[in-house]
Amino acid sequence: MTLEVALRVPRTGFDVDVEFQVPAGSTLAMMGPSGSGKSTIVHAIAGIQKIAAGRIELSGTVLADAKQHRPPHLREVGLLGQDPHLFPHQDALKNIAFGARAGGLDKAAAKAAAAEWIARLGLEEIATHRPEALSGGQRQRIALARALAAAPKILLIDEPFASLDVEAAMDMRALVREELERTGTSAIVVSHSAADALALADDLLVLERGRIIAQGAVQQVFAEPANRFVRAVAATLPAQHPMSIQEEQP
Amino acid sequence: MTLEVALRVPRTGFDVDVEFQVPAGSTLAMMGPSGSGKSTIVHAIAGIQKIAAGRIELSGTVLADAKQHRPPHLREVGLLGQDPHLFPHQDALKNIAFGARAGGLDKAAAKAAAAEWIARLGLEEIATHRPEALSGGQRQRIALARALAAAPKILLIDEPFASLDVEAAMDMRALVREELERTGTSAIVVSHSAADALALADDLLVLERGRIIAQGAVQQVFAEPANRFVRAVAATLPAQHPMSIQEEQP
Amino acid sequence: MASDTGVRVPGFAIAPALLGVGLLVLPLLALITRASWSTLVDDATSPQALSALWLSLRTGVAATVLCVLLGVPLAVLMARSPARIAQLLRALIAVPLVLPPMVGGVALLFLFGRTSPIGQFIDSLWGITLPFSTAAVVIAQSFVALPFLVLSVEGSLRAAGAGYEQAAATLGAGRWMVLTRITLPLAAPGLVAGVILCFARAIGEFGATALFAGNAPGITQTMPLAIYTAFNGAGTGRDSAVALSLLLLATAVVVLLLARAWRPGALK
Amino acid sequence: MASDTGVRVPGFAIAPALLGVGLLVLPLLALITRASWSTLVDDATSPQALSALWLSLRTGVAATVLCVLLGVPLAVLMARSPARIAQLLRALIAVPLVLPPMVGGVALLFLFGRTSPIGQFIDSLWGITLPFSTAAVVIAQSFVALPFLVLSVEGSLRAAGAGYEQAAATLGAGRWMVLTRITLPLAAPGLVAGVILCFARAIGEFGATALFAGNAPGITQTMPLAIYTAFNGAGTGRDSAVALSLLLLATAVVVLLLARAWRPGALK
Amino acid sequence: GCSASTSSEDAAIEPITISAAASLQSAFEQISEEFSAEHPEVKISSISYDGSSTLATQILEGADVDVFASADERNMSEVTEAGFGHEPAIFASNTLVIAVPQDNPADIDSLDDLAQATTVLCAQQVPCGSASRQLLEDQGVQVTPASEEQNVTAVLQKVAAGEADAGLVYATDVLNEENVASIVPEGAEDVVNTYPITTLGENPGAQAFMDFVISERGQQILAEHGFGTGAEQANG
Ligand SMILES: Nc1ncnc2c1ncn2[C@@H]1O[C@H](COP(=O)(O)OP(=O)(O)OP(=O)(O)O)[C@@H](O)[C@H]1O
Ligand SMILES: Nc1ncnc2c1ncn2[C@@H]1O[C@H](COP(=O)(O)OP(=O)(O)OP(=O)(O)O)[C@@H](O)[C@H]1O
Ligand code: MOO
Ligand SMILES: [Mg+2]
Ligand SMILES: [Mg+2]
Repeated sequence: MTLEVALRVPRTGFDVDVEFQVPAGSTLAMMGPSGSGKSTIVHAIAGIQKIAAGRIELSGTVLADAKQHRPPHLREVGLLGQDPHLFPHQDALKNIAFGARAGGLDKAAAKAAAAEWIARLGLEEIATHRPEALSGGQRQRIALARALAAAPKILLIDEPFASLDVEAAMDMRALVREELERTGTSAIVVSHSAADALALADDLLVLERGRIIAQGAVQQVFAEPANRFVRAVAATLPAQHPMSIQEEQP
Repeated sequence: MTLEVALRVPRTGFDVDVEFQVPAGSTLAMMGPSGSGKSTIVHAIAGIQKIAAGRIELSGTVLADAKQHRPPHLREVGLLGQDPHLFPHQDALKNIAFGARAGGLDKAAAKAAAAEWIARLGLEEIATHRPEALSGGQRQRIALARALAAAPKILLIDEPFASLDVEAAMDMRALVREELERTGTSAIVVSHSAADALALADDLLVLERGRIIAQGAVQQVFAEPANRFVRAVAATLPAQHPMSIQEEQP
Repeated sequence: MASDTGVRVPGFAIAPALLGVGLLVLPLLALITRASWSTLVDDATSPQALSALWLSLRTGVAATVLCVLLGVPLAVLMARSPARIAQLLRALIAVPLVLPPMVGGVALLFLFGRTSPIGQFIDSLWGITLPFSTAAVVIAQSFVALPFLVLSVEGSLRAAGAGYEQAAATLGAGRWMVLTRITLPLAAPGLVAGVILCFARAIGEFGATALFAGNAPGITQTMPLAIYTAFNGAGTGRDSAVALSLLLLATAVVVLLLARAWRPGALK
Repeated sequence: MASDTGVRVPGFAIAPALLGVGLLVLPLLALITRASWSTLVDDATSPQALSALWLSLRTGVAATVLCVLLGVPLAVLMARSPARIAQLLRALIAVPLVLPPMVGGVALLFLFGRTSPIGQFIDSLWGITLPFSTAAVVIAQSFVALPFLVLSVEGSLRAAGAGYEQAAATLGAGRWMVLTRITLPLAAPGLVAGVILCFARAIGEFGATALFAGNAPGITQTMPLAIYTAFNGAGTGRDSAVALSLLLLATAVVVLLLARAWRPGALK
Repeated sequence: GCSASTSSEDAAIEPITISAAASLQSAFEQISEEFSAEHPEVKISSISYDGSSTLATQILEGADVDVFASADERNMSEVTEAGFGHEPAIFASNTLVIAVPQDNPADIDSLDDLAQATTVLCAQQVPCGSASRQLLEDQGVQVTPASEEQNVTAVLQKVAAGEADAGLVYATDVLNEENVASIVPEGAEDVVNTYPITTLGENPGAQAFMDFVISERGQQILAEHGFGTGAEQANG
């Protein structure tokens, strides 16, 4: 399931205009200053943003180009958006079960899968809370489980750990990594955290005002910072580097 | 304007039950695992969460106890919630102007103030975007400006930099620090980032399942970690420490 | 955000709100005080009254169901149409509201009557004529009640926005699943309002029914027609019209309060 | 989320939606085809028709304004009340809908008539009697139209939720500012629907007006009353009733399309 | 002797439906009761009471009606001219009275008093309205009505509620109205509204019903409900 992306989307002041690939089974990290176009790109791949030009292809199937627009639910692409949009009328468990059903499980299996996810997250206590009665970090973890439960061929996660504390973020990174490996799913992870990129991704892509300004293996991009932004990100890496290896045995 | 807080709020599985003070003009950082009760506490201080017991007092005025509940707009407390709740029917500029008007400025002055804030944030390009057409980080910065524009006596900000890239986060920390110092406002900053605490706060308070497990000057709490969580947080501090001093000259 | 301290209603809203309630409720109280209590029970429990009430309930429910089946898809369509088209549809749909119901009845007669192509077509197909049948009552009620359902559901769908639907679609949920599990539950408050308006309007319908369906006891004589008939009779007829009205009111209140049971447990 | 790829409407919704539109629009077309074109223009431009139309517009707008002034606060109150109270209020407010308007008119007569305490009080205060006055028309229209406004605005307020209001309050915004700048704009779709329903119902109102306000040309004879009067006359009366109805319809469409101009530019 | 035309008493007769002007309601309730007793073989499936204009429209648009009793000749002729129905017969008549509230607050006792009082009339277009104008014109009285009501019921309601000091209605309408007193004005007997009846289709039961209405007993019942008999009108 190789994802090939070439797209142009006009935004105020600049166009998002990029071209890149995500080879089957690999994970791409996407970084860049706020407003540089990261969410725009993953939205376009997921199908909730039209593209003005280019072509998005998944293993030869065209998902979108300037003329066609395959609807989101027929793309086998799953998205956890920056705003998780947990369904306000469903509790945590039901939100996850919705993902599982949307991914193809029947009612009973979806329910069982949701319960299992809640247990893996250690959130049994708040399983029947509606989103309005969840903490920010709990919401984000439920939404992540919902996206994983839908078992997409390509997983797009937009700032999935932003509201999590250090330990929860480590756990979730490990969980995502485990799932991606187990299922052989490709993924794109949008994040402001160098730790996320190191822990999860094979390749790293850095954007600025809609353009790719650096691209390559994660370590390498950090080792040779292409500009001030990349240098600043690299500087946030914790002292006892490389984290990525520590994190696999939390 | 000393804020004295003693409160109990029942949650599923445990009670949030804390007692602490924020001396006039000082800033308190609040950390703790996801779901430990941080947002609950700032919501109670802001007046959008009732307390079951205790008393919240601002310079001798009782804001809330088990019986009374002063409505939010009469508290002189400003909140930027974890969900920024930008008003969806107003553009970025109007959102900030709303804050300024709510803080007491007249229409023209509020408009001017909003334009000034947009310029300080460097977001002129997207000043007339509605929230749905803003990036996650842009939303968070607009919401922060809106909260600052309201000029509260006590500012509560709940994960205000979570969606920002490293550089934008640095800029915003500097901005908040500058504003708090200029106006002598006290503040509570909820954050998962040790860098935020170091950059902004005098004191640090660490929660776990509704209880305070560590409290004191920021450096000191990190220097003598009270438990595994604090140690993990401290470990994320960047190599070229202390950041807090570097950040003041971005 | 925590929800147990909802922003309270501004105090200055209370006076007009009470005036509003007064405007709606006081006339009913006036009606009750003028009721002739001695004959009230007899009037309200006469076989004809009960048969009219039963017919009203059956046709009212049938019309409401029909309106939901036709109106909810229409509301969804409108809520997701470009502003310009939605605008046009909204005006088009509001138009039957403007029509005095009796004219609506005439229009329905013109459309389905035996002289019309549709009437003749239906006749040749199934050998039935619609007007003056119980089916005609349901059609007349649906004609006047449908706009209420559509417009209030549409308003609510717009307020709920498309973000959650998109999130569901990116998880792989098809259109039916999105509609039934996300869109409609989120629009529940408007749906409830719409169904209440629709049912109430349907069982209160008089003018269109009188013309299109006629006034045959047991077949097309619903409560409002029975009330009208009683009202037109001189003398004590007026008392029994009031009695029948109170019976209809009481029934409507009970139905609307029972409706609580099925209220989708959605957003507060 | 990006909004230029709204989830499309499921295909299977289109058939019932079209049927719904058909149910509402086809009868009107039937009405138009039966119009007697030779006399249509004369009928529709007679001084009496135009004076009734003008009265309808004035009273319809006045009633809508009154309903907004009373109904919006009531809707806000209901939307922020505990579920149980809101439930009760909703049933109470839906009740006048159920009442055949004619009975509503009688109830209004009982309440405001010159023999009633309120009527006598008003008389002693300002020396006026309400029945047979234009004010009575506005009251009758408001009585039947208010529930529509209240219920659909309330539905929309509930859907919008309290999060934004709380955010505004924590910035220091008082209740009035929150109401006018946040609550109502967010409820705009429901407000629009409610105002349309309310205005349409008001200018279509017949039964309550006929009983409470009477049928004096230029003072209380609105379009629906003029239409009924024409319809009740035999022969050509029916043709001119159809002509007047089409005039009313056309006017309503124009007003509703013009209403676009003031539509608060809120949520899509 | 009213069963002259019911020739096929053995054969099962189709039930009949009747459309009758609203003002006939109380009289027709009794007539149909006695008719059913006398003609058990004819089942009356329903009687719809409504404004004559409404009933005429329904018949023109296909209502399956066997007997139509109208409150005026205009609506009747519209039906017969369209080819529905047979030759109609006049079966009843009605004259106008002044209706006043029971306590007669404006001291009305003749048509002349109407000019000064708050008076409501039927609209010109409906039968009772045109009759009212005729009567006032005959008597040379100028009245500006406070309201031109849609039908007699509305006039009566305004008077009964005390909103109007007086109104012109039919004699039959005030018969059982306890809140209203009536005054027979001068010249009322010269302005007579006549009620025609006809059968539609060939249902023998319909003819039997119509015959019963015109019969002596039928006329007697109508008279008990305040109607003038129709026979003399028809003959005269
Ligand atoms: N619907 C829209 N219409 C027009 N412009 C938009 C729309 N949505 C976003 N934008 C603009 O496009 C640019 C890219 O936004 P995008 O959300 O892709 O940024 P991002 O890289 O995800 O940023 P962040 O890290 O802050 O989330 C921003 O300047 C934003 O204001
Ligand atoms: N309205 C509510 N009713 C009941 N329980 C709630 C409600 N809101 C939150 N909770 C629960 O209270 C606990 C504390 O939540 P809170 O939002 O204060 O956590 P937090 O420290 O801010 O976490 P995070 O870092 O994830 O935002 C959580 O377990 C949450 O599920
Ligand atoms: O029976 Mo009528 O409606 O007064 O002509
Ligand atoms: Mg983004
Ligand atoms: Mg929180």
